[in-house]
Amino acid sequence: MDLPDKDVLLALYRQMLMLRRFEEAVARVYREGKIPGFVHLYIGEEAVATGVCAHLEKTDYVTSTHRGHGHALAKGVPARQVMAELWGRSTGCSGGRGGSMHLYAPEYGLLGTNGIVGPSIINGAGAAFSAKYRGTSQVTVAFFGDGANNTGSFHEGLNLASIWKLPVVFVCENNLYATEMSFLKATAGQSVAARAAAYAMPGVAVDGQDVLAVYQAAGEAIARARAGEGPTLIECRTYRFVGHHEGDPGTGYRTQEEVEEWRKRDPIPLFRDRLLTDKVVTQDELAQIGDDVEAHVQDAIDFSAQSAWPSPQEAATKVFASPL
Amino acid sequence: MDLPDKDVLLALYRQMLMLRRFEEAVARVYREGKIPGFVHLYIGEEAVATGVCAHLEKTDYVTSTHRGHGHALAKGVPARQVMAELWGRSTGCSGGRGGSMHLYAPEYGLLGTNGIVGPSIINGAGAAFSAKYRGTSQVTVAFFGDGANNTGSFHEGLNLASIWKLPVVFVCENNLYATEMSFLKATAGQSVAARAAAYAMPGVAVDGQDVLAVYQAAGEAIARARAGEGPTLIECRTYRFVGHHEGDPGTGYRTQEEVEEWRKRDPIPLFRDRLLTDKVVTQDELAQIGDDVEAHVQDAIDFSAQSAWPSPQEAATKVFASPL
Amino acid sequence: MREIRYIDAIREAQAEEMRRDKTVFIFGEGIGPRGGAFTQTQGMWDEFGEKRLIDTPISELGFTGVAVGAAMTGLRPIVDIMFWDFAFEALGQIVNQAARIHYMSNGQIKVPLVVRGVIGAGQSAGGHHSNSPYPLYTQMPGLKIVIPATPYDVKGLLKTAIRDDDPVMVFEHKGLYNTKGPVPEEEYTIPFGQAIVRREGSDVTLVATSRMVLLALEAAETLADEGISAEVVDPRTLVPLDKKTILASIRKTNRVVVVDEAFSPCGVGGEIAALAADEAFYHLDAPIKRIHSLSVPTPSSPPLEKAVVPSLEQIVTTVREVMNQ
Amino acid sequence: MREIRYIDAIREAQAEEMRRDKTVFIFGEGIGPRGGAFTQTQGMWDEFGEKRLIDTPISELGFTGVAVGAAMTGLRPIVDIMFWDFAFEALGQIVNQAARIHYMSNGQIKVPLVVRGVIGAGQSAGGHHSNSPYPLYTQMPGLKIVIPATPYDVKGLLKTAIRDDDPVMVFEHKGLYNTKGPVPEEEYTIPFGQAIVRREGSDVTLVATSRMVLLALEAAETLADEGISAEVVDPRTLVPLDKKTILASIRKTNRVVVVDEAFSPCGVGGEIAALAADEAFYHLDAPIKRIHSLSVPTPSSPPLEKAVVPSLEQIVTTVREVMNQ
Ligand SMILES: Cc1ncc(C[n+]2csc(CCOP(=O)(O)OP(=O)(O)O)c2C)c(N)n1
Ligand SMILES: Cc1ncc(C[n+]2csc(CCOP(=O)(O)OP(=O)(O)O)c2C)c(N)n1
Ligand SMILES: [Mg+2]
Ligand SMILES: [Mg+2]
Repeated sequence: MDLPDKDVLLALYRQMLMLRRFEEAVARVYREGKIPGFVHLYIGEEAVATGVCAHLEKTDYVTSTHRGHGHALAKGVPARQVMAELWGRSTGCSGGRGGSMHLYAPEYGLLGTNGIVGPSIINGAGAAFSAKYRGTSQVTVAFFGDGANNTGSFHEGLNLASIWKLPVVFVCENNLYATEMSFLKATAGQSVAARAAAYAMPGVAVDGQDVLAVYQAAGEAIARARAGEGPTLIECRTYRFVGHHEGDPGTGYRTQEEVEEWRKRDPIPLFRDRLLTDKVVTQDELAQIGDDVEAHVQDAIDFSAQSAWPSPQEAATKVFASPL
Repeated sequence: MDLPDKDVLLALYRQMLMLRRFEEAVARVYREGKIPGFVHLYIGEEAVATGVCAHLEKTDYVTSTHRGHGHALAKGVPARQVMAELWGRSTGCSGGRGGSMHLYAPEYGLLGTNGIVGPSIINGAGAAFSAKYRGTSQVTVAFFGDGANNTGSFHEGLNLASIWKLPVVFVCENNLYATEMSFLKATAGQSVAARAAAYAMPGVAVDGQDVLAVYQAAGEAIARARAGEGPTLIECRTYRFVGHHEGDPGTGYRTQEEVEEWRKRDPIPLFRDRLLTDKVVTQDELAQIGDDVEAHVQDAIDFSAQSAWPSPQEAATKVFASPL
Repeated sequence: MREIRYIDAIREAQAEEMRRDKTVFIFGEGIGPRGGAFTQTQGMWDEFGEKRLIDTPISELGFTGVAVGAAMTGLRPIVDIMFWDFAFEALGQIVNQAARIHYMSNGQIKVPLVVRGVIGAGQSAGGHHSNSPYPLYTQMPGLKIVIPATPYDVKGLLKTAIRDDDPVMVFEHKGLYNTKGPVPEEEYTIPFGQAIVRREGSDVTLVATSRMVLLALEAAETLADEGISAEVVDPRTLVPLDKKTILASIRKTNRVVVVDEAFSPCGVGGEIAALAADEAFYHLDAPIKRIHSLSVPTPSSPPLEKAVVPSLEQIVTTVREVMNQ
Repeated sequence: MREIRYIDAIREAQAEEMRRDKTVFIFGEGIGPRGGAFTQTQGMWDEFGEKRLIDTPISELGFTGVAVGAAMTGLRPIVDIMFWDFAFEALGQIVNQAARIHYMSNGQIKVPLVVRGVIGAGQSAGGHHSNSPYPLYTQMPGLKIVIPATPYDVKGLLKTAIRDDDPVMVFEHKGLYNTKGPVPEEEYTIPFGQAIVRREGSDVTLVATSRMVLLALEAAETLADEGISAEVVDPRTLVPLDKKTILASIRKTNRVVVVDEAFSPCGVGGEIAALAADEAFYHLDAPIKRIHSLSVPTPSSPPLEKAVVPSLEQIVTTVREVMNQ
């Protein structure tokens, strides 16, 4: 394919770096005890959210998973709001009620990350149904892990999206493991993309470490969806460089060699090297982006640290939208 | 294929006729008010249960659906017990507690027909898991309708059966409608058999009106299962000649022509004609079978009519196997 | 006033609300041209067509989940689950998603979803088509629970449910579908959280739900002949629960019997008993009694099924017992 | 006696029963070589291997359904559902199949299935990992419900559950996993349906479950200093429920407060209150009080979560209130 314009390339780079630095900071403050509960980091998989969300408008929708910080950021939710939510603060995107696995920011089209594996698929199909019903051109991207591809939600969601020709793109982040369960052991047929045939929709397998490959495949699928041509299933083969959640060493079920092999395919240096080789950017420009991103992440941390806790008096409010 | 032996052919014929006459009798007594609740008749689809179950031992397992009288009979449950169950009598195979959609006869390997669409698939996989775990050579056949092929149970059941290489045969009775919902509208891809690819198992499409075709395909699949080679998905294209349940005229969503076309492919005359043409049987032999079957069905009716109702005093017994 | 059937009232409510608000639509099996398994959408196809009466595959998890996503983004889906027994296939979507999203999103997202369907024993439909699982839904914060006993109520409450911004679960007893009652031609709605005193009395309060309201009223007749004056209170919605009306009645009669078709443990009877034993404690003159179905999977055979569901006899006997204390 | 942790007791129970009976095996996510998300199968892999410790895909509906089919045909599966929140994905199998098959088959088929997993708030895990949905399971005829509060109990009850011929649901509070308590080296089991009086008292009965037992005991200490003698009764199994022990305590103390972490409507508090208000009515000296979590989807942020779950403070205050009546 033709290389996208420089501003697109730089935006992709910046976004990936932002996702990485954000999660590194989360790991750090998590160890310091600033973040309660569980966190599942996106480190290693940044090319996926970045390449996909680069095509989305603010009014488009994303549904996401337990590993959803990257999706939230890539969809445009301010880092302050995401970080503060992890900290359990009232300024978080869910007011501290959600926590890491329950980020909601409808203003930015984020309909929720999810503590249950599977629902992102069907609820995403639902948002797409809604857009079609209302006659808008909104597209929905439903992110899910390889672990979700063996759930009933996958089957029912993809079948309905296909028969109703919904404007949705199903993006499977196949990082080869669901916690410690190997994708190859869990999945008859050993391919997510190939399962698209069962639903008469295009199934595309993409190198999830190559942000441009993701960008291109997602661009086509999103354009199809927007044009009313129905859903697409994209399988991005990727890898989490860290444990399943903070606290899990990420070894035992994966060999050191496998981890090393994948780390060599870190999407960020891969892309940076390409940009430098192709002379799209200078080292200085990259350094500048790096500094910006660092500052941005630090700002989110500072903001969270200074934010108030939610008030216990409000614990029982907003259970219902129409009061009882 | 070579024609099976005469005794097999006659058994197939007798079995199909039995299923037909049984259901005709059910329809009759249902109209007379002898049977409470709903009944879903198997008329038109007899070749499927017959061709499949002809290969099963008494110790093999069957799980079935709301349309399960035929499966129960073909698996060897005495007609008296099936009929009496529909009548709600204490002599029924479920003691009257189940009714038409809940026939249980473990002694004959019938693990239950089911009022919920889907479970026959996973619970059938479970029985197969058990046989494999226990190291027996038992095979399980899980019957289900086309309507079930869009449920999560289908997806999760087939995936697990495949990765665990379970001795199970999934037999989809695709009668083109789930109540009034057309299979083609409901099912992305419009083929059940083709979905087998998503689970890396053989998928076989069979003419469900041709008992020999069913017999052959099922024979191969059951042999595979028994040999430890894993599951198979068989899709039998068939048709119910009657309404979804007694009381449904079966029209409105199906054209008169379509019904007529399919009735021309009634599995029983089709097979009878072939037997006669090939001179496997004489008219006299057929007539004899017909008389036997009629007598057998009448006996089941008489038995039911004379059977006692379950005692209301027993309504709260056997909720638990280990008493509270 | 004209009299119409319960099922007709359901149809009217749906049609009127769909006419009123273009974001209202229905998902369900057979609710399109066929008009629904119970005629609940009969005659609506010509007016609303396939855009708004959406015949689904058998995919309760899928279409409930799609409805949740649609409700989150500006639509007002009605999920016609047919038998509430089938909703167990989709419970994750109802409990973990629909019920929680408004709260977990800090009030940013609304989920104006209606799920409606059939409950109840009495027609030998067997263990998978006779369940009355509403007590479990009352346990799930974020859901509103509606259980109408009359044509008038089902119409007014269903309309309110459709206009409500929260997920509302509507439980309709199949034994009520053919019952008739007065329903005005004019538009009306019934607010949630208002119990109704179906019959006034002074000796004992019968709190009854759904089809049991009819039985309780019959029982009250019989008891009246014996000189026992029973008040019959129908909560109509379980969440919100109109504690005030219920407690006022109990404080007046000083005795209470709950009659509810669902199973007993952790059920509606327990909820009402706990309410009374806390907030009307000093008014109680007799033990609180609960009448529920026997805790057994509903059997199909008529004599068994009859033995399992609360009977007129049982209500009358229990009230007599309570009156003798 | 040696003291071990609650989670260790779970592991021991499973290992001992698997040793005893070759038909016992476990389905779950990560219960193989990894040893379980909570170390509940740690160290068992070498002994039992992949035949009996079966790591499943994320497929709760599927493997629960397979377990039901296996239980129907001679095996004794343990389903490790991890968090009980996930069981909503499989509820159709538990409620419509596992619970009903023995009855509907007229007693011909047994379903000796154990489902065990984690409940409870307190670790900021958010709305999808903090639920305590056991009250709904008590409503389903055919299920037995176990809710152990101590290492001793979880071991003895889990062993009984595995040997039981019916589907048994075991609810383990994550806040208890690291608590220690005496557990004999010798083999023992605990029969279902036997409540235990954890502390004797004469003024008020606290019926408490799961982690709330610890809180109730603490409250009883505090109250003792004020001269209030609280008896703490732990039902241990909700189905069957040991009404005798509970009623005996209430008849002795004449006052009752229920402390249970699940939500209130149609919950355990209601069940116990109804029991007392019926069968111990004439012994009651004060209104019955229920202490439950606030009816909200469990929030993640610590101050909110803390506000939602019953507190020591709340128990003490409520008991004082009841004593002043
Ligand atoms: C229905 C359900 N089952 C189990 C879990 C526990 N769980 C949380 S994340 C996870 C693994 C998910 O794997 P995958 O979908 O591949 O996503 P990844 O973590 O690899 O990004 C599991 C089993 C859950 N949250 N929901
Ligand atoms: C989970 C569930 N949803 C809906 C129903 C209601 N229902 C009973 S039979 C049926 C149609 C089944 O169609 P199919 O599986 O094709 O079997 P067929 O009746 O054609 O033999 C439906 C929708 C049900 N029993 N269970
Ligand atoms: Mg993964
Ligand atoms: Mg069909």
